[in-house]
Amino acid sequence: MFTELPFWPQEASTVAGSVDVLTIFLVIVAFSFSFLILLLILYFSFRYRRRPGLAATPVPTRLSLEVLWTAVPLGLTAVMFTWGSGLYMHNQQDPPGAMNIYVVGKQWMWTVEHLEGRREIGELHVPAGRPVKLILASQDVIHDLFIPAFRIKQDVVPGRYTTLWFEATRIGSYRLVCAQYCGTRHSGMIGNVVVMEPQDYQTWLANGADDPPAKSGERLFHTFSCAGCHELQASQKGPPLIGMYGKSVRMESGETVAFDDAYIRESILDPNEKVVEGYRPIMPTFRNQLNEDEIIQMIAYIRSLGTGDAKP
Amino acid sequence: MTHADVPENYLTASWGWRSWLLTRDHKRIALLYLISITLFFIVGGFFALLIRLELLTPAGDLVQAETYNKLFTMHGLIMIFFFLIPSIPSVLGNFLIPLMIGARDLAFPRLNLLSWYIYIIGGVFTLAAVVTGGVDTGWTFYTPYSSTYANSNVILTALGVFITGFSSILTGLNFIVTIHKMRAPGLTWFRLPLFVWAHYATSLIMVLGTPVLAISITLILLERAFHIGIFDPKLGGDPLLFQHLFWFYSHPAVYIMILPGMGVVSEIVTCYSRKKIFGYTFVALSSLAIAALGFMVWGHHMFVSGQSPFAGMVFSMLSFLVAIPSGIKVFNWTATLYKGSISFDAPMLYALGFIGLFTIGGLTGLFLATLAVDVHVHDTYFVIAHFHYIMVGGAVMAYFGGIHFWWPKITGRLYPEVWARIAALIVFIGFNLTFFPQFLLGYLGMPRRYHAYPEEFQVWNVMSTAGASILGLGYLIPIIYLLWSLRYGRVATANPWNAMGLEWETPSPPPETNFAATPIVKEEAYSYDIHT
Amino acid sequence: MSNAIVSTRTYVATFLLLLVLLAVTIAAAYIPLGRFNWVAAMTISAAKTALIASCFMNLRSSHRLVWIAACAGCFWLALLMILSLTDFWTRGWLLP
Amino acid sequence: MTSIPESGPASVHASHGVHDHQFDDAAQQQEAATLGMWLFLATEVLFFGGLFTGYTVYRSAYPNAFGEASRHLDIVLGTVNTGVLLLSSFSMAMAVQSAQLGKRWRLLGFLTSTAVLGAVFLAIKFTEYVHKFHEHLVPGSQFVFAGPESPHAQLFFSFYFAMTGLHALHMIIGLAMLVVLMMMTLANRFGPEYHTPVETIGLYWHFVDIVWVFLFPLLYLVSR
Repeated sequence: MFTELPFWPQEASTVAGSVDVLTIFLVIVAFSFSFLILLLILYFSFRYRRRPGLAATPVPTRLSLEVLWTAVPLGLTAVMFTWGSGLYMHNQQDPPGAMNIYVVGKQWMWTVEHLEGRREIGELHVPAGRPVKLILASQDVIHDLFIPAFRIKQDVVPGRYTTLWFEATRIGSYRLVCAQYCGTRHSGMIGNVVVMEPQDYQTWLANGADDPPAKSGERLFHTFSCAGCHELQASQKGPPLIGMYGKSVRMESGETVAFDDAYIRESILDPNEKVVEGYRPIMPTFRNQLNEDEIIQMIAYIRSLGTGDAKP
Repeated sequence: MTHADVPENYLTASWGWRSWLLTRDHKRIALLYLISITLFFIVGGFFALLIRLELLTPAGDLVQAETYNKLFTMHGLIMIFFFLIPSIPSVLGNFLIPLMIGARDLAFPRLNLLSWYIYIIGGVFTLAAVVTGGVDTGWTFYTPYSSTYANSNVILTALGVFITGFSSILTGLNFIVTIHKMRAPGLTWFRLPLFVWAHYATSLIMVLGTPVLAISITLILLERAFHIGIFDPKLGGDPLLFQHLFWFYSHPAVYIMILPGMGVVSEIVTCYSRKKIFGYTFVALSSLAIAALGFMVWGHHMFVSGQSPFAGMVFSMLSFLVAIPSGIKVFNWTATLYKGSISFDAPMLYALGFIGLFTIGGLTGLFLATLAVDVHVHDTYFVIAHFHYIMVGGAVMAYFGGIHFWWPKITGRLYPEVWARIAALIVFIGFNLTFFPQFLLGYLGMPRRYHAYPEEFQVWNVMSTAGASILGLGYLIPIIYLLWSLRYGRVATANPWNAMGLEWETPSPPPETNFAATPIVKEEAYSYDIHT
Repeated sequence: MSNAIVSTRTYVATFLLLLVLLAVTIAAAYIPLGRFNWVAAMTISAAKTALIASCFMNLRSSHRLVWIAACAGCFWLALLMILSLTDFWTRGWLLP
Repeated sequence: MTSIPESGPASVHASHGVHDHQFDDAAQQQEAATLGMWLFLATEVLFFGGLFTGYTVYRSAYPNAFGEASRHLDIVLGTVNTGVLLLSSFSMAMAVQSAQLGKRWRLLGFLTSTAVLGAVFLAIKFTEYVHKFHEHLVPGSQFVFAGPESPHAQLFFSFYFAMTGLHALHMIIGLAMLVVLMMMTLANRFGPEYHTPVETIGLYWHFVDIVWVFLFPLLYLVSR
């Protein structure tokens, strides 16, 4: 019965090991202080238990002791802070050239859009040994993508994109859960991350049934007549979109903004927030007409029109 | 006993329900609070047992998902706003602060009664919400779920919590003015009992924190009524604004719950080891440090919520600073035991239990303040275990210790010592069995607020549920024998534990105006060395 | 010690000064100072508040403790604002 | 213990003002009341502070939308209102002074003028609200805002109505308390030794004026 008592989660990503080492350090500190206090209490309780012939003798407050148990905790917490935030900064920084996958959380399921075309519900197939950057969007309330085996978690906030990256190291299937309460079937919003050998991943990707998001994005581009103003060559009404993805563009207000997913999404929903220099704020809003999946397909289409110099 | 020779005290000063419901005596108001918060404690505890029963099995088979979400929401709401926040301040604080500082009553007795009525009105609103279908947003009311998507009694519950907040403000305001303006002659700040220091720091938080909770709830009500987009991203709002406003109050609120407990423990540890507290000024000032720093750390609830990494670093650093004063207190309590003459009455068992469990609770808080680790353990059962170690292992244990320690002063009767020690041990064992496995569940990755969970977590959940039933039993025993002691307990003298403190220099139960003559204080607090 | 009695002349002087400050803040609003518009408006309002608090509310002759209570509210509000804005205004800083 | 004419737990409010039983003397009671009101004002600072924080966050997020929307507010009425409120604060201060000097009718006069000015403020505020209603600027379903950023402008007006509405509510409570003070003055309850309620409610009134002192520039003068 005790053989498979779970004490420690699997380690299946590059950062898992470093987080576990820090956690073990914290456990050691916590355990030793708790044990110290427990030992002192037990010893004093036994040694100075009330019995005839033993009177309490006054003990003056010693400043040196007070300084000691202020300085030592300060020192330890300083170590914890620097180690913890340093590791956090490293773990949050997605390496360049990470493979982008779009994940949309909506009340009580995860839909995954691979740029190369596969669309999944509640499943996330990824190649081992390659950094993967998840771009997270929420259709309704705040969700949270949590993969315990990878030691990563990120809230999915409606109204903006948040990102999460990992590099899987071990083949296998690991649990993926929603960790921010999001309604009735919050506990049903569970899925699996399937880590595969890179070749198996390619073959799995190839025989996908549905067409890639870029193609459905192109269909949306025409059904919503975006081509009228943004048709592929330069036109006076809307700024051109070919080869723009990833570039930084000057705005009418003078600030330069990166032409990335967040900017495309904002310009679809609040078009006049940041207008490209030389153009007038005449674009209508498409809020409530495109859901998060369709916006992602539109972004995939714009990406497929060639990227500017900087990779996103 | 005939009416004639009934002793003259605050309980027998006047009779009839009007004398209770319209009383301005801080001691009677304390008893009114004692009865009402005990009822809420039982209701909240009942919900806790239902949650633990549901979690016996991985599948959600005891109640539906909807009901389970309502159960944990209402358990959180009732336990926090209607038991933990008022418990020690409104019962022990109301009763003892005027006695401890040699005053006849609090500065504003009418406001004190008004605070109890506001608490009851808020309680009625919340119980109405519970009875007519409950609320399923979690006690944190996160938007946009609570403001747009939830369709349970959010408005009714939010109103209940909004109203009860003012009861907390009035209590805090009353304490601050009383402690400043109405101390007995000779009672300087550094001769005050640490119980009073702790309540002074708690009152600062109640007064300065609660209004921000009130405004964040008002904004939810506006958002639900008019859909004006303050928290709705579709209309330009930012859900994180709600989280900032909510946690600006709700983190200091956890210090409202624990600081009074620390005050109680300081009183008990000194009395039962017959010694002055070790490092009086450090323990007193660390209460103020916790109250002040407590307002600067709320961002550690939002490390993975989309908050900027820069803010994460700032809040992480400040969160480590707030842990230092708590450490100072624990070390000073432990040092107080050194060279004492320690007896292990029930209050002392609760106090020693508090020191041990609060230490574990505080140290696991460091895991959550460490950015890289919080990414993994946030919103898992690790967090649940952490705050239950502080709330149940700390605040509730101190509350029970305080109730036992001052029971003779409040009721004039002694509780049965043997039963009290048994109950204390049962509570200690049941508590650890319930919540220690949850640390493991948390690190394994079991998310909180889950109606059904993957199979591999079942072992620890079964152990936790077993512990919960023992804990539930452990809490029932004191309620039974304390009620029993009202009638059959031995009559208490003015100072049964011959403890130090002005409250022990007046008969138990005290007369209506507390002291025949306003006492003059000539010596420091806890001068056990002078009077053996 | 009930608060000292303030002469009518002081009250009238304070009132007129407040009206002057009102005019100043409106005038300042029409001068395009860009970002500093906001700072100017807030400092003038703070000056008016200090005037009302010290003179009309008799803070000057009140117990030192009342001074602390008056400043506590503002200090805690500053805490709420500054620490909240460390999140909202630094979203793009350390990481994209 | 100093001997005080004990008259049971209830306080005796004879005209020369004996203090409540839990206080040692009248000065202590008056100091406690002042400190108590200032602490209550600290809670009000933080209560309004939540709204100010939200306003600051959204104003820095959508500067031009808020600037555009604030130009729809009537600056003349706003300025007049500020002047009215400053005047009411002046008259309240005079009322406190007359209470200290024990001049009963002068106290009644200044309390009345304060209440009247407060009512004038609310009347002006109400006309502004009616204007907004006709211009379809009240947030909600029928909110219409020309210009590019209608949702963010609606956010401005949500905060406009939330802040000024909460302020108006506090004004109404203040007016009610002024009426009570007037009745107590008529019943000759105040004298040079005992006028704590006048001072305490005076503090509250000045605080409500201070809130408007900050509201006016933030809402009306955003970017003229």
